[in-house]
Amino acid sequence: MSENLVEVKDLKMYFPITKGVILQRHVGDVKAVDGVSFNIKRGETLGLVGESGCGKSTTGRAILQLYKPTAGSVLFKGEDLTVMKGEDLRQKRRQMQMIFQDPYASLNPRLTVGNIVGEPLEVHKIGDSKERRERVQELLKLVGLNPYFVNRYPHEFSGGQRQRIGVARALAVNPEFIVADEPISALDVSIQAQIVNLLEELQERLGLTYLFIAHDLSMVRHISDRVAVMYLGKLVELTDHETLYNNPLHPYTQALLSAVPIPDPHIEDKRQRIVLEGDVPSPSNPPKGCNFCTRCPRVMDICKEVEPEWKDMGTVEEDHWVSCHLY
Amino acid sequence: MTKFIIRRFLFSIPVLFAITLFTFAVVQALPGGPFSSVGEKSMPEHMRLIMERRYGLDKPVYEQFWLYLKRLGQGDLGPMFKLRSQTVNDIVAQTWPVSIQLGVLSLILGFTIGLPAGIIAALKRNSMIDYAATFGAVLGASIPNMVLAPILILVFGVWLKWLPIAFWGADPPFILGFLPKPTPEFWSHAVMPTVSLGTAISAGIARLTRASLLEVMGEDYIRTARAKGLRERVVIVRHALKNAMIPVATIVGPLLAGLLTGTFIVEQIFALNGMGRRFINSVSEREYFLLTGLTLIYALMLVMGNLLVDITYAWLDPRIRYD
Amino acid sequence: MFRNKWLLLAAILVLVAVALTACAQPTPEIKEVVKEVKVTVEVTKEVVKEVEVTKEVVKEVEKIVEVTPTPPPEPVTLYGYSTTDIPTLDPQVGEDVVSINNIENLFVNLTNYDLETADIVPEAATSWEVSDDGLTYTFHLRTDIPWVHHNPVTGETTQVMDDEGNPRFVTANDFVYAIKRACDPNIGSYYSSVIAPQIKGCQDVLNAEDPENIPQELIDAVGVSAPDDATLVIELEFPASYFMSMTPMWTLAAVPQWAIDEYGDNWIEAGNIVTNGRYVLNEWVHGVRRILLRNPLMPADMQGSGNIERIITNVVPDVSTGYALWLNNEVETSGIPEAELENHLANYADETVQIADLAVFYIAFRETKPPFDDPRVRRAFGAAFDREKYVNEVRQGQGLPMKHFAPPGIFGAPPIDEVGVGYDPEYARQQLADAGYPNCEGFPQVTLLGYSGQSTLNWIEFAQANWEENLGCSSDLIQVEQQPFRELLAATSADTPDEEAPHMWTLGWGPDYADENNWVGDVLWCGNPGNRMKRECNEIDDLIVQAREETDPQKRIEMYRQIEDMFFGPDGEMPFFPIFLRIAYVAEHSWLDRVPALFGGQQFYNWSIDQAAQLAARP
Amino acid sequence: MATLLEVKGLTTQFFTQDGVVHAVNGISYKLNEGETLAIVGESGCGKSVGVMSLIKLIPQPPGKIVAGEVWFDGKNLLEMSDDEIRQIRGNRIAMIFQDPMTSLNPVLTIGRQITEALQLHMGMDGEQSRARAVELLELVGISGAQSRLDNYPHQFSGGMRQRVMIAMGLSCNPQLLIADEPTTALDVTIQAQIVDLVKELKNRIGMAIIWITHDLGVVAGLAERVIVMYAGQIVEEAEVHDLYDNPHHPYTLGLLRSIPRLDLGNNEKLIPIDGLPPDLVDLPKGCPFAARCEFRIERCIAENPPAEYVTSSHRVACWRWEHVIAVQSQAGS
Repeated sequence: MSENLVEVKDLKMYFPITKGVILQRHVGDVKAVDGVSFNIKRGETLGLVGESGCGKSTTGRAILQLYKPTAGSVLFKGEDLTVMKGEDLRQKRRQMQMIFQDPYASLNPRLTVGNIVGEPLEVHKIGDSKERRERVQELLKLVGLNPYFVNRYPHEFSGGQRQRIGVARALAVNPEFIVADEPISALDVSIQAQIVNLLEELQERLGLTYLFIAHDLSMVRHISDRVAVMYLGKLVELTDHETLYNNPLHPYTQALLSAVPIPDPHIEDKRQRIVLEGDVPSPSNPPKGCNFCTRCPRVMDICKEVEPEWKDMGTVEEDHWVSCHLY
Repeated sequence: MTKFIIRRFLFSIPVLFAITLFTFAVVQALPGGPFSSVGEKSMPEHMRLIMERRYGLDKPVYEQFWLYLKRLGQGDLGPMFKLRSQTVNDIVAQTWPVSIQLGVLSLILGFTIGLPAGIIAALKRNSMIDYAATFGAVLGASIPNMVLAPILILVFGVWLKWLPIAFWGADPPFILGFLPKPTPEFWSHAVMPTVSLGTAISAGIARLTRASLLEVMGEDYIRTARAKGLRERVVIVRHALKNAMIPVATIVGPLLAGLLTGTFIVEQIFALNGMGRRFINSVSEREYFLLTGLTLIYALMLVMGNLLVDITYAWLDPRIRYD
Repeated sequence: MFRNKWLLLAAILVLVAVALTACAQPTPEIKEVVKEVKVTVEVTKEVVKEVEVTKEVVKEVEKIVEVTPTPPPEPVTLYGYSTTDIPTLDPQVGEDVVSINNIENLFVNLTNYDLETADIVPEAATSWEVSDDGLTYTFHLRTDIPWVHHNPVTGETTQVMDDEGNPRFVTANDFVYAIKRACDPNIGSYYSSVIAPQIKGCQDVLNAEDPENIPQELIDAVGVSAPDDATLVIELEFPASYFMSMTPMWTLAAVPQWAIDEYGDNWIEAGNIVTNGRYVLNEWVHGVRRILLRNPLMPADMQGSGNIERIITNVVPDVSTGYALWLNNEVETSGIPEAELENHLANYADETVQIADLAVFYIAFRETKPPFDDPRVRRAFGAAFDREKYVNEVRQGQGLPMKHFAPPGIFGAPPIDEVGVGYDPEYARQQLADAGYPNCEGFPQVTLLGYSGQSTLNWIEFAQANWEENLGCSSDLIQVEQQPFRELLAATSADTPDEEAPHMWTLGWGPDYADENNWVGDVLWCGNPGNRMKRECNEIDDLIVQAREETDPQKRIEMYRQIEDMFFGPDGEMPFFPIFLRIAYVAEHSWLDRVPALFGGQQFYNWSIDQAAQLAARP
Repeated sequence: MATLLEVKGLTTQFFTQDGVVHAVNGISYKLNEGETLAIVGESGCGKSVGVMSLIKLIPQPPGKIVAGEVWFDGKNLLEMSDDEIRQIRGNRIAMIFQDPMTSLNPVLTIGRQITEALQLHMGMDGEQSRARAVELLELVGISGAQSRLDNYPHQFSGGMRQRVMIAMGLSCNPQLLIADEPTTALDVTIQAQIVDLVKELKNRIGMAIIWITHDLGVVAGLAERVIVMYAGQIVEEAEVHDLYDNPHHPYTLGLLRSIPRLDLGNNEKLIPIDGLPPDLVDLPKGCPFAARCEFRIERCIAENPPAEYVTSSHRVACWRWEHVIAVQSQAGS
């Protein structure tokens, strides 16, 4: 088994809710991430999947210390990022980059592609201006863009090309770890595959480690080595991508898998769906016991009282973590 | 909502306090005091000191401010230095109603012209009507009232002799302390000042209404409404207008602030005994208490105006809840 | 305490005065007033003569009779405007033109200015004597001027009665009270400081250490007394030969002590106020308008030569608006906005008058601040300014070029053009060269502070151009700043250290009374507390002191000519250089017949209006 | 089955500052009563504009329907006056949209928004329409319908809002429901709920549906017939099984190969379609897909292939469709 690059232990990210006429009383929290633990091994892709508002993006940002986590630790190469400050943290950040969802909104329209991709180099004071320029052109080539585009502006590019620019920017400082936050959701179907393939190629060539956040289970399963399923701020299941599909344990995972349509009418005609009732509860007021108890088709009395443990049901070779009273 | 209003009110207290303190400190920091000179001549030192002592101006500013606050707590805005038979309270009671009457009339004018003009321009987009309305709005917004007012006076007062050149057609005492008697004299005197002040407002509102309505007309829910087979008139009145009014409501706050500065000039030109004119004089006359008192009242009016905007906003937009 | 004591004294004296009234035989001037009134409509005019025992009064009644329904006869009304409200109607408090204009018509003064001759003529005082040492002035007062109260609601004007039901007339004690009141520092009027140095003991009261507890001895020592109701004696501190020039001042006007005691600061409000002048206060809407009505109880010979029965004055802060009102015939006179001047002169030449307000403007130097510590530099700058050209080209003729300080009309002022260097570029260049700056070489950067406004900027730019052309001092050397008036006064005050004060500044002086002492004595004398130029005392100052005590008028004139020459002549000190006497074009409708006052407020009671012409023109 | 709708040569263009955008370029198709037709394509392919043109919902200007006929119930909708088409809209042809948040008016209660169509088309009074609105909300699975009528859209979750939209769409028992990407903005579990709901309602009410989507997965389980659009044209049309089993057009094939399948444990690389769709302002002369097509021949660049029926129910617009089939059978074997 390879070493862990990132170890997340009991990570919590609460956003306070305040109330009061003059003095703001702290009356509760939006528990966006509520005690999440997992490891990411060097060179693997960990998929993090869940529905909107489940806290998957917040988890990604909290790992990169873009938010200061409420509790828990994030070990990067064995060092706890949550206790680091200033220059130390800046140095670590160089090794961790992020790719964002919306290639339209995440690129400053007034900067040229060269400025955008070169910005991290400037921030971290890497190289002189000539070296930077060469590096930018190299990066553009790497992500499949014409290096002569350095002086163009984002609006001159299509969505897929813009996401390539976003990838090039993330790669500028030679990171080891990349959090890709829904990098393909905003793209057209035929373009999604281009970006996914690019990410896979880059991983092979540069030995990158990915945390791939998405709501599209089929794409996550395709790209990830292991997949973590998140529901209402908590992980419900974590295992390798084969096991997850073939032997999902958690009722939510099962429902999620069954809800994903399969582009084959023969299969779809015969498929039995587990259709979940109702909506996800509010993260400011999660249910007592298991978070999923309000919608679970196999709910038991204990689920409404006791929070299930996060336990490993796997074999020696393969982890299979689940959080459910059924097991 | 009630809670929100209370909170806004309570929050405005420190703001008002800060404004008072700031004004108080700044005017006192200006060179030359209220008794340092008479016209173009200097007041002898000894007499200046006596007068300053009489009004407590010899004390350190923080102590003066404390005394001022104490008096303020009793509803006393302080004395006048030059108009000794008057107090700041007297001046405010005389001038506040005039400014309010002028301001409210201008706002009403601004909305009654601006809203329909903006709506028609938006609906007849790129037509002659739209161009005319847009041109009018640009013109109205770009002519400062210090230019417009003399033009009005010249044309309607001197040349055509349709309207009185100056003055406000109502004197104190006012009905309920602020309402004018609606005599023909009042209305004829009110026309030109109101137009001077209201033109820019109506131009602003027309432009914003047009832009806002055009944007709303492109929204998905307008498409939904059309997809239901609703008549265009219903689509506009029921679905578009209320949404389009939301951004319009938000500019009423800044509009009020603009209105206040506008009254400075319009009151000056039309010889209206309003707060704006007194405000300007109080700076050059170094009437510290009048200046601070008027600033406080302006600030209070702005706070109230913004509160009104917030209430309107909440009424227009159910998504906004203040609690 | 100050007032109470005097209240008692005044009450006693009023009793005496009432008793004496019967015996008093003032010699009234009998003046026939027959005015021709030109009316285009049918007019019948009746003139009724009323004859009383001691005086003959001509009363003129006009009746306009029209064939069709008779409108109620409108009182002859003077419509006017002022750019500010009246701050006060209290004679001792009044400091500004607008207040003084009203006070002049609501109260009588000790004496009056004759506007035509600039002489001091009788008003409350019918005659006066000066003691040989020049220290005691005795005024003989008339005793038939009633104190009146006007009821704004009923429109009635009645004579005020005292506690015993006797009608009140103005007495010498009312003047005693008023003058002592003028010495009270708590009144806080600038004009207290103008009159105090001359009146014996007055300055001591004014300078009292503790203004809230002025020792009674000090008050008693003020040299004003009333031996009887009709006699007022004023003793002077020194033989101030110009004192008579001060007697028409409003500051010395009698005021009703009992009303002041009753109402305090509010005694001047309509309904409260008690007056003794030609008009009464009918309405005063603060910040909006005031209305004066003829006082029907005024002795006939004091009514004045005018026919105006009502004066309506609105507050119009903006001169452009006021001018529009004038164009509309809604006011009788108006200033002319600068932008309209050319147009106005072209269209209304016959309805334009020129009025000099005797204000002289100058550019001053701080004498302690190099390079202006050298009088040659000051002379150079002064002589390089082309006053004639400035007045004609920049001010469109609204001014009279000045080479010396005091303008014509002031007692002791040298004739125009006889004293002072004025504009002389050759002389200016020479002076600057002598000072070590030939062609301005090596001249340091200096500052010039002007008051805010375009006209001052024009003025300064003209000066810069002159200095560049005539002295070779590039305008870059003159750093110009403009500030509001109060800031300018503060920046140039004698207390302001040299480093912070500008080298030069623009200022003007308008007289308080018509004597040279108010010019060179009150502005330039080194003993002034407000010595902005920071002059050091020298022989000129000795001469100033000498001149103010010289009783021979002819000698005084000689001395002032010498003083002006020592300041502004070829070898003059030149603490500032005078530039022009302000003359303003004023729009004035032809139906108004008036002589504008230079001192002491406008005498509306001497103004007349051709009402028919006025009403025909009014909208 | 009777034909409900027939579209002939529909061409819609937008006249913008950048030039004429050829959004829909002469598309023709039929829809039978009670049938579910899916129109699939990527963003900008003209699928939304195509259906909105049917009931003249595109903003005019800048849009303009420049050619075509839309026969519905014996009448050409495109020749109808504004008043006449309003009688059809929301009544016999209803439409639901992609984003349920922006498609509902935020400042009106949902009761108001549902009842207005009922009052307009069904002549109901306030009370009747409210009662019917409650029925409709219950029909789409919103509990406590009575009290929720007075709620505003923001008080509903995304899935619930789309149910409200559907309730509004169904309010006048339409013969045709046009659903423009109704599940795209929703989570998968909610998407499954909505798809199930629509299927169930269709069985109950029997209306025809045109379902527009870019998601080939949703189509597979929902539609009877599928039209694939590219650059404003129909490139392929077939019965749903036929299309997935035997795609004739390289674009259809490319779409299917570029998406990962959850059920297949393939760790193979996805096969993306290289390049970008053409600029609709400046369409190429030949086949619009030619630039990205691996089967491209010279004719493709010179000449745009018409959509022709190769079987009775399968048509394709490709010069090389036979070659496409051949390559697939080789790969499959």
